[in-house]
Amino acid sequence: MITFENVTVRFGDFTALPDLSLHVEEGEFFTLLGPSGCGKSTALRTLAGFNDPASGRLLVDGRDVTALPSDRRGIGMVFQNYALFPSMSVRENIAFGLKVAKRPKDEVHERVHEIAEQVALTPAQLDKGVAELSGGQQQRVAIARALVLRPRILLLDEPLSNLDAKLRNQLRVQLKELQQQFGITSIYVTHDQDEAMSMSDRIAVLDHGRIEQVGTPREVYERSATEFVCTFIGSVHRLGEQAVSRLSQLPGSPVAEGLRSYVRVERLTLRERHRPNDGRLVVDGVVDRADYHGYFTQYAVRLGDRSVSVRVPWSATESAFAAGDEVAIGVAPEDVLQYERSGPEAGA
Amino acid sequence: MITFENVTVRFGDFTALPDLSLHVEEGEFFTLLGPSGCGKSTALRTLAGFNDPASGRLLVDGRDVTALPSDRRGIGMVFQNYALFPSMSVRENIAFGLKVAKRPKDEVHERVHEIAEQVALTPAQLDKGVAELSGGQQQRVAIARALVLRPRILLLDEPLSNLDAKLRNQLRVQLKELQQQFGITSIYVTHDQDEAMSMSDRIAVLDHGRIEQVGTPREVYERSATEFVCTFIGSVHRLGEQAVSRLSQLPGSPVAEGLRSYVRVERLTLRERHRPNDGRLVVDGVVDRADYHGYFTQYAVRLGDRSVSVRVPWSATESAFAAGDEVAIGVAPEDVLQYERSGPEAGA
Amino acid sequence: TPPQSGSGDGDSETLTIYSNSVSDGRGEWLQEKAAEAGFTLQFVDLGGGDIQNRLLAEAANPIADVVFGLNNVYFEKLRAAEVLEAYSPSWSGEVDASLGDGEQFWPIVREPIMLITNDEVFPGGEGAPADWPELWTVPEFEGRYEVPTALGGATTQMVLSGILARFRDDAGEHGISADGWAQIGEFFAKGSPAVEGTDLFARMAEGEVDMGQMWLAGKFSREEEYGITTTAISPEIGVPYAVQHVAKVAGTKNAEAAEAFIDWFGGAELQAAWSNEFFTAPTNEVALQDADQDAVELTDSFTPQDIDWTFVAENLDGWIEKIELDVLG
Amino acid sequence: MIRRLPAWARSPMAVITLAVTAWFSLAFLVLPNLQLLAEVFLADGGLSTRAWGRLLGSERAMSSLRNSVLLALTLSVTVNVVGVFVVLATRYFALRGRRILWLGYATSLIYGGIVMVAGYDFVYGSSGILTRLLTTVLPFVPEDWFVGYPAVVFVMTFASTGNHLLFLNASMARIDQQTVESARQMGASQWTVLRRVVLPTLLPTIFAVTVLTFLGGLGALAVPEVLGGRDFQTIAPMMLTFANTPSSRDLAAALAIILALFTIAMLLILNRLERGGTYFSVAKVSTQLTPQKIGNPVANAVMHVIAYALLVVYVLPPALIVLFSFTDARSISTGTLRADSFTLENYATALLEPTARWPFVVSISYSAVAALVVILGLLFVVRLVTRFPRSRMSTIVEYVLHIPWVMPGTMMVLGLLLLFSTPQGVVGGRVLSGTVGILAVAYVVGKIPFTFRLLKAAFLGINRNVEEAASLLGASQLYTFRRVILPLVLPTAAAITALNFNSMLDDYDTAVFLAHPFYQPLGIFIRNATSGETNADASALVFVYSVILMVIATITLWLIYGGGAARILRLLSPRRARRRSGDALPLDPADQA
Ligand SMILES: Nc1ncnc2c1ncn2[C@@H]1O[C@H](COP(=O)(O)OP(=O)(O)OP(=O)(O)O)[C@@H](O)[C@H]1O
Ligand SMILES: Nc1ncnc2c1ncn2[C@@H]1O[C@H](COP(=O)(O)OP(=O)(O)OP(=O)(O)O)[C@@H](O)[C@H]1O
Ligand SMILES: [Mg+2]
Ligand SMILES: [Mg+2]
Repeated sequence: MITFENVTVRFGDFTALPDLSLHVEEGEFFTLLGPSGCGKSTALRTLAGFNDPASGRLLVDGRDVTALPSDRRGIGMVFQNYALFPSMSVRENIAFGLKVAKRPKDEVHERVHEIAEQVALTPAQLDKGVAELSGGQQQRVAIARALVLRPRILLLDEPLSNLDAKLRNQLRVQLKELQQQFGITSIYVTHDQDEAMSMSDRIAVLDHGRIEQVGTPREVYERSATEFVCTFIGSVHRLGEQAVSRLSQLPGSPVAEGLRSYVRVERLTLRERHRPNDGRLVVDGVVDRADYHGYFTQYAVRLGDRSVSVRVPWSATESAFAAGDEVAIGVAPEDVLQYERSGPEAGA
Repeated sequence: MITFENVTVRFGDFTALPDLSLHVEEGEFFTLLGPSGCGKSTALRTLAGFNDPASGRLLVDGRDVTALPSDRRGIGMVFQNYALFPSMSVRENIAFGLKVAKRPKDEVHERVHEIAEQVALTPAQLDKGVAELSGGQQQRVAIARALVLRPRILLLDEPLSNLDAKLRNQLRVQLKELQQQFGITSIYVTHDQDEAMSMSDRIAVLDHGRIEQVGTPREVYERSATEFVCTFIGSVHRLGEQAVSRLSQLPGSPVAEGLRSYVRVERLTLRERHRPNDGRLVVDGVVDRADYHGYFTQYAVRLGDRSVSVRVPWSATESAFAAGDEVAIGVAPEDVLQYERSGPEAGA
Repeated sequence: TPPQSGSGDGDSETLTIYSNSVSDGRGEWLQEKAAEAGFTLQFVDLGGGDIQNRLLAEAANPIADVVFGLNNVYFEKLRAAEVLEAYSPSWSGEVDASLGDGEQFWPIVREPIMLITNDEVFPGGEGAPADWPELWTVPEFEGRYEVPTALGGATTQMVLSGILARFRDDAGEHGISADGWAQIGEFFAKGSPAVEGTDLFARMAEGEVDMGQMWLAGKFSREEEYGITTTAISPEIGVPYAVQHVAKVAGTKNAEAAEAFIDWFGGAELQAAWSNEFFTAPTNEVALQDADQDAVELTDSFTPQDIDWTFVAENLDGWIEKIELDVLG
Repeated sequence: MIRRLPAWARSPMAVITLAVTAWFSLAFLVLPNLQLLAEVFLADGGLSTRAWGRLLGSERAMSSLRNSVLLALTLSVTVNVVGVFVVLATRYFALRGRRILWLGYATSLIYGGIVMVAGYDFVYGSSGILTRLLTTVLPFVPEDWFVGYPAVVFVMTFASTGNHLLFLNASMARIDQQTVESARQMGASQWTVLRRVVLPTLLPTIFAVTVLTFLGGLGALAVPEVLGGRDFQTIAPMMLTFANTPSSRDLAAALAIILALFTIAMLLILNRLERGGTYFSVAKVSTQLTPQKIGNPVANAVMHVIAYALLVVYVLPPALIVLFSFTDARSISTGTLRADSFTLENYATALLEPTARWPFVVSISYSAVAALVVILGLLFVVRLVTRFPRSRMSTIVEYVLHIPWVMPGTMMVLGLLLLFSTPQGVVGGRVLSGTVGILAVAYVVGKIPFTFRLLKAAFLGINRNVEEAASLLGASQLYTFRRVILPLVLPTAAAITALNFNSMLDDYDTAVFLAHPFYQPLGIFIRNATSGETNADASALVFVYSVILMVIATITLWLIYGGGAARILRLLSPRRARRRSGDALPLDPADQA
């Protein structure tokens, strides 16, 4: 449905997007994930018509929209900084697009209330000035304002970044539901890997304006195409040369020597010492610190002069460890991710 | 070391803190946790001397500081919005307090560099204007500025809220380390439960200016004193009356009928149907959606007309479920948290 | 004028002189001459009305030692406000004391205030009005003469006095008969209002107007500047003479020097020199012989209008107020 | 117990500031006005009503008053229309040559008064360029077509848009680009965005600027005097005449009170409209507004045509003033140029003769001193008021400091003159009239309300936490003020200082009453030269002076706005200036194109 065809965007001398090609399917929830400054917003804004590409084409439904002014692309957008109209009330903000489209009064009223309810804004809040709302409420206004127009395409630029965890979770679910309910094709921008993983049909991981990998969350997480993707998503532990060498010698091990090797911290096992190793490499260490996170505990384990983080879900360790406990960390060879010094090369 | 004694703070007619009493021990990392607008910042700012309490006393080391001007309380603070001096360079920002204290030039220079290194600011960044830094870097300057004075007490008002997950994790660890290294008594404000859980020695959960519970992270999470605390921290599933009734009838069950009952989503088990129930209540359902989060998967499971979220850590379910799969959800009676309609009453 | 080096307020060596006639190089010239005579002078160069207001305001703490150049009306008012101090100059016998008050202020220069006409329109004054009232009674002149809009200027006040004094009626409003007020109303109504910032001569050169009020010295310097010639009309009833006076300011800290300066300044020698330099007619009869004869002749070619200046001084503010409120517009 | 005292009473700096403010206000704002009112209305122990009767009975006074109010109201509309357009053309839309347009429009900031009128006369007057063109093409157009209400409104409209250019531009710069984009996204046309999103955000600033415009219209002197003709004379000249005539001062005071009532009414109305407060962007990080391309080619062309037509309107008068300053009085008066009209004599006189240079020295010194004093003093006062925003003390201080806006300038000055011509206890039993200081005091007083308002806005823009952070780091109030607050408001303070400085350079109305005899500023010199009471016509010299003033004003503005100061600082100390250049000027008009 949406296609970026070799799109290049420059700001003066600086090339923000060198040569972006992407395809997003109808109804898909597609996420651009990447560190701050990698060009996520730029890509969205180019699709919305706020940046002119220096070269390349943008297709929507096969139609070239590269030269179309933004008010005629029929795209909805939730801005990174909300971009609410400070001089209007919440209601006026949400109704703005409908009024511009000259919808009848009754309909405007009804649709505003309907969407307000969906994003959990109370009627009392509707009549406040936007400056009187808290950050989270403002964000919901921005979302409502975009959704009320029922766009076929919705662009979301980190719409949840300023909310507290509880509200963020709530809105994630709601957003996803609304998106599925209306069948809106969505492009979502975030630097929160967890958010990207949980919401997206597919994820494109960007770095310096280049796509590092496109795939489903599981593909990206478990079969990270590049070292960048592997380290950016989730927490990993880099294995030392000695460990790699020992792992490669285990029977049936796919691990090769001489490559940069990682293992996701939740794939590390933490056991008491001297237990059978199930075909893993086992290293002894001492618990330095245990950070209780509720549904998992993150242990900092000292191995000689290095510290390794191990994330243990509650159910896997009915018997928790404490600082000072002597433990053994285990790595299964099939959990090792390997990369060439740079460039995309996966080992698994 | 720090004591709030029946502190009441009003803004005009509005009472932000009705009657706050708290005690923080020397060297403790104490967290105020609560939803937006509950009075966390107000409590901190009152301790710092920016709000005059209408009644009550503030004691530091047993000394009454209620009427002391803020520049003589010897308290360091990291502000929610950084509050950096925009007209000064990074170096000048950090050196500000030392210069005010008329420390010799050499010492200022040395200490600034030392602290800069600790918060991972490069010497090149020291000479930039603060506006030239990214959000995360600015936050580190704010932290460095407070720490360079080696305050005995450090107040932190959501210092990590604007950072991306990776950086946030990094800084959490660093902050905690600095705090322990210097033995600084810290009061930390956040609305992020995860952050509160992982960093704090003790947590006070606030709602509408009142303390709902004070305790260690584990106490607060596993033995939430009130319904509010239980639902605010972590994700819970509210049990229907029928389920409660059936749970109460299981052998040796502590569950009582007629109370509001919850279970943490990660305590729910998800199995194929028709497996032994290990003394649990088992309910059949159908998987609606599976959200992959990397190190756990969150399932939405349909039970009749209700949907239940179940969080399954990766290691507990080597065989993952997909939408449409028929499954059985299990609840162990000892995992049920019960509360009176309102007011603090724990069942466990 | 910058303060002279080494001088301060009330410096005994330096005389502070308020005057409205030290512009156009007259001040510098006088300073030079005075220096030769042993006086150090400082001028405050302001319009007549401004000088009067300053002197009134400073009455409690005078800064000026001597004031000169203002006309009777101003001096009458200053006298009434007790700003001046009596002094009889050494040359008091050489002037017509009745021009001043014979006590506090003494005449130095007299100058006719005239109605002048553009020679291009009225060659040699032919066809020009013979007296002020013709301006608003003869239809051809309607809109062709300039009337003042700002009433603060000394010349303007002279002209108004010259017209209004003809209608003195002690029972009338501000001592003027109803007819007088009607006439002055006509005068303003049928004239072409002056344009702020544009000189009468400039407007005559442009052909916007053909005549207007002017004083003697002004006429000659402007004719040269604008390259046009004008003729001053000489009505039978005469023209108002602006007589400039000099006086000592009450409470001056330099009374002696002030008196010496007045003696020197009004004396025949300096007045004659001043006349030759600036085309004026001195009142000092001894000076007349050495004065610029053209100036004296021209000045004498007009009949002085018989005006009771005390009466004018008493009523002028009222007239101006009434004209501002009820006549102009 | 200490804590029962109001918060401000616990801060030594606040108490000192308040004491000085109270004394200054009493001595120079309150007492002089009371003295004046008493003097004119308390005749023989009773309340005199003569003035009201005289004024009400005078058709001319009433019509002049009507004209003044009409002018003020008209300008409130026209200046806003042109001002908003000018700001749109230079800051909002991506027009070609925006920088040149801005410079052209900004010429209205560097000159004014009678010389400005003369400039317009060269174009529209009876022998002006345009008039000649018109009368040739359309013979039925009279030569003196440019007169009366329309002419006054026309000239004053273009003369008064400077405030828009500075202040509206600044608030335009604070609009979040993304709000514009999101409106477009929702299908709003450019016109709708402008009308529904951009202008409403600017409204508070527009209201604030309208106060200035209204005051300017109410007190208009030179333009209606010259261009008003018979039918459109305003009240200011009459007031000036009455103020100058001791026996008529009660009329001047009565008129002043009437004008004051209109001013208060306007302030109240606008304050009510303004109540919504300034709309700060709610964005965490707002993106700077970039100039908008006009999509519709016709609208684009029309916009360009109007913008450049306006440029011509703005630039021609000052350009002609500069041109004619090199000619003799006759050419100036008649608006004609011949080959032999040109002369450098006037410049030689103005620049070489020491007596001709003196007024410059005096004017520049007074303006500089007064501009500095007013800004320094108000920095402390505004700091006080913004630190304790809700206290009654702040409210009172704020009201008192607005007195000079409510009382017309001439009346303030008269009050000072009358009060201080006798020894006054409030200034240690001294007589101030005739001293060098009193004119400076009057200048300071006159600039207080304007400075106060803008400075307050700047202080309110500072994040409170910054101050608190400094205090937690152990800094005293004074240290915090000096090292943290001051650098933040400095750009605004500098801009205000420049505007104040420029506006006092050619002052006449105040100086004529209060200047020390030996320290007469330029305004008096200029007025004397044009008053028609001197033998030679000095209008040529006046043009020269005006051009020199324009140069000074331009330099001042360049220092503040054009980055001149930064450039000079950079030369002096490269390291320091580099960092400072990061500070955004809060009134920054220049588009960073
Ligand atoms: N208008 C602009 N002018 C110049 N450079 C720009 C502009 N907009 C963006 N950039 C640059 O382009 C790069 C990509 O910016 P972009 O806003 O797309 O990043 P992002 O991935 O959205 O980051 P974030 O997560 O911080 O929002 C950055 O280096 C940024 O500095
Ligand atoms: N200066 C003030 N005047 C009036 N009300 C205030 C003021 N400061 C805070 N409040 C109110 O007091 C309550 C508590 O505010 P506070 O800032 O302490 O909340 P918080 O818990 O820090 O919230 P957040 O997580 O959003 O920062 C809020 O309802 C707020 O509106
Ligand atoms: Mg972005
Ligand atoms: Mg807060």
